[in-house]
Amino acid sequence: MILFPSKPSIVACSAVAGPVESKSVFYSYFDSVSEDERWGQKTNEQGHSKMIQEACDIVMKKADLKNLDVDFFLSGDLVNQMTPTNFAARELAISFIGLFSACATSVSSVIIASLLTEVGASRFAIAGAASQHNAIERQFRYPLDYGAQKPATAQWTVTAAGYALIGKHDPKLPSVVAATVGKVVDYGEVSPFHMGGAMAPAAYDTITSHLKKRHQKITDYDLIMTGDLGKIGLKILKAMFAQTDATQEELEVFRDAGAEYYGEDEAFQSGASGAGCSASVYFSYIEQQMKTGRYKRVLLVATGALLSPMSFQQGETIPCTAHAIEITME
Amino acid sequence: MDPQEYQQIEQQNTPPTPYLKNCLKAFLVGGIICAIGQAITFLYMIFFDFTDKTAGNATVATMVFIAMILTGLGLYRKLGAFAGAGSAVPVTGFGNAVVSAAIEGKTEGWVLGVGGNMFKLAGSVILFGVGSAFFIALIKLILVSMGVVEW
Amino acid sequence: MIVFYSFLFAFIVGGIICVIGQLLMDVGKLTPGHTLVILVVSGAILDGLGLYEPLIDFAGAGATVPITSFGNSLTHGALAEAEKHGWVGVLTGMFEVTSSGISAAIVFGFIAALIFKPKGKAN
Amino acid sequence: MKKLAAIVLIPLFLIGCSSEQTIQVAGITTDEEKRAEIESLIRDKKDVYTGTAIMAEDEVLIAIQVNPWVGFKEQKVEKELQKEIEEKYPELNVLVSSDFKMHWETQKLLEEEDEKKVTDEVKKLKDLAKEET
Repeated sequence: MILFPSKPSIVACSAVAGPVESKSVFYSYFDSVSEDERWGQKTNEQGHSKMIQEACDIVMKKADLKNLDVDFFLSGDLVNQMTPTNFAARELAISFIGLFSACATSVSSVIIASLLTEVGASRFAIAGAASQHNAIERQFRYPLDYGAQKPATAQWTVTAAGYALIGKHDPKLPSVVAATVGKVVDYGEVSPFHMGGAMAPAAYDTITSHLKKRHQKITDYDLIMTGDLGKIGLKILKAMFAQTDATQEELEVFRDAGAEYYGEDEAFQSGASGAGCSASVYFSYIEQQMKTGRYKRVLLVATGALLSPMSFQQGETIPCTAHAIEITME
Repeated sequence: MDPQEYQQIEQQNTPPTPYLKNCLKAFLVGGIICAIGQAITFLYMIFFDFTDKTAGNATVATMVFIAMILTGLGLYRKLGAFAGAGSAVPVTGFGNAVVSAAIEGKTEGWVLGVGGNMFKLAGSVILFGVGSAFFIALIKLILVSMGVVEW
Repeated sequence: MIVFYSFLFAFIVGGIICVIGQLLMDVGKLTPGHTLVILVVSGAILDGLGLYEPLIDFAGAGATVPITSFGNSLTHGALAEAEKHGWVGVLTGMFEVTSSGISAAIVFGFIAALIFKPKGKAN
Repeated sequence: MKKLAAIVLIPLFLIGCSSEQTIQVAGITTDEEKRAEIESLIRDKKDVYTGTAIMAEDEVLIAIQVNPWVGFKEQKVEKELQKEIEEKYPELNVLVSSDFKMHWETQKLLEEEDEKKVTDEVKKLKDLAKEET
């Protein structure tokens, strides 16, 4: 667990999403929703990159900053070698470190940004993650138009980007006070269509470790929100806590961004997933809810499945990780 | 919590695969696709000089053509999500696999993208089809020359 | 009446082959790729045993439309050549075997790439 | 659901239980005896459901359709019948086909009066039946 005594603040946030995400229950919290899933570009990957740029531009504009005022850009995505993020960084011209924690990148980037702020190396740092459905689906699963039957546990990779601008502490803003960098946990799940089941143990591990080291109970938090476990993954996570004698009241604290993302629409099966899933919810809805005072103290636990299409074909199990940040609002 | 204990929890909370429902859907859709194939075969025989034997190829080609249109319009994906093997097992499913991979590869260019990706999914079907045909012909030839079976 | 039966048996046999595929995927936990390969090889073996042609006579499109017919038509070509030319035929037969499905898929795949764009909509 | 079952099941019984055969032989330049013989040969095949023979001088085309329930025997029956007729009438150029196309076309030829047209058509159909792909 890492403590941030200087409490770096989330100065501004931005969330940009694609056309399918207009069905999201978080739609109204997004800053911009594109009607074109390629953002007017020729390829999905270029569109992905454009989406990241747009989200970064918005977050800088909100804080009234220019590229030169930002010291670090910390981000990642799921495409091979993270080219969309790398290419976006090329346009942004900000010192950049690419991070890969699969769908947990939204939080791991904030952890690094907070550390850099804590040690005084950074005045402002942009942290976040993004994913574009078409680019990722074709890489990890089947071609988009291939008619494959997906089980009820399958999740829909979102087209969305979420970025937070981390700066020095400001008592009027939500601030990062602690974080837990997750271990890699593997309970032997092999199906790439059951990410929730693969990632739930990682989330469980990170949450229990964070609570233990912080000497806190579940109910000390207004909300513990996991990233993209999906409806079934969230159920499994709750069942794990129920096993260790968590009360109903405690279980009510848990929510999952992926499970709620598309509401009850059955076309999306277990819910949403992807690096942009947690990022676009944490850095829009959660931030705004904290600013309005609805939540005073939340634990954001982004989960990531660390597989590649090749590792799956080689018969490897799916190792997973989860990173947590504790955010408070005074 | 050990992995075994976890697997139990996971299984309890994962909805079971609806075997019967899936099979029923596969049966209906697969059956309908084959019945459509039969209709196309008859049409070829009635309106053109095709026989049972020769109409087969024309039918398969026509079915693949229909699969191309449905794939391009994004409809085959929906059919596949509903029917599972019902739409994957008929040749239309093979067509869908080739066409969807070809469309998707377009952004990487005609040679590396379309050409290189076209058989990403369907290539193994061709490999094992041709490979098994070779070995079966070989085995049968050996058996025939040994006098075990006749052609 | 014969026509009616052609449709009925095509429907039933085609449906059953698809159910076998579905069971391989659901119960056998195989990917669609593995399932299709198993079916193609089964079709080839059935033809080697001389059982696939009678099935086609019985079910018509119910046997020619499922992917199993690939294995059948490829094996059929190879066997015919082997019968005619013996050992050489097994080799040369491989260059003559055809499956209209493969050629059609190549041609139409190319055409589709010319005119369509991939779509990423949920429903 | 019941209605659907009825639609599917009734025809099953119609054909499944009856062994009634429809054998039609049409010939223009052949004698009655041969015609009757061929008809009875076809009729002897119990699996044959419809048989249509068109005789044009020495060219004989016999299109058969077996009972759909034993459809898988189609080629066996076809070969047997071919052999039997060839043995009995070595002078005739016979082709027995179980192809649906042949059934269809011979049905049309039954009505045809023009001798030359029948002969040409029979030759054409025989060529067609021999095509492999």
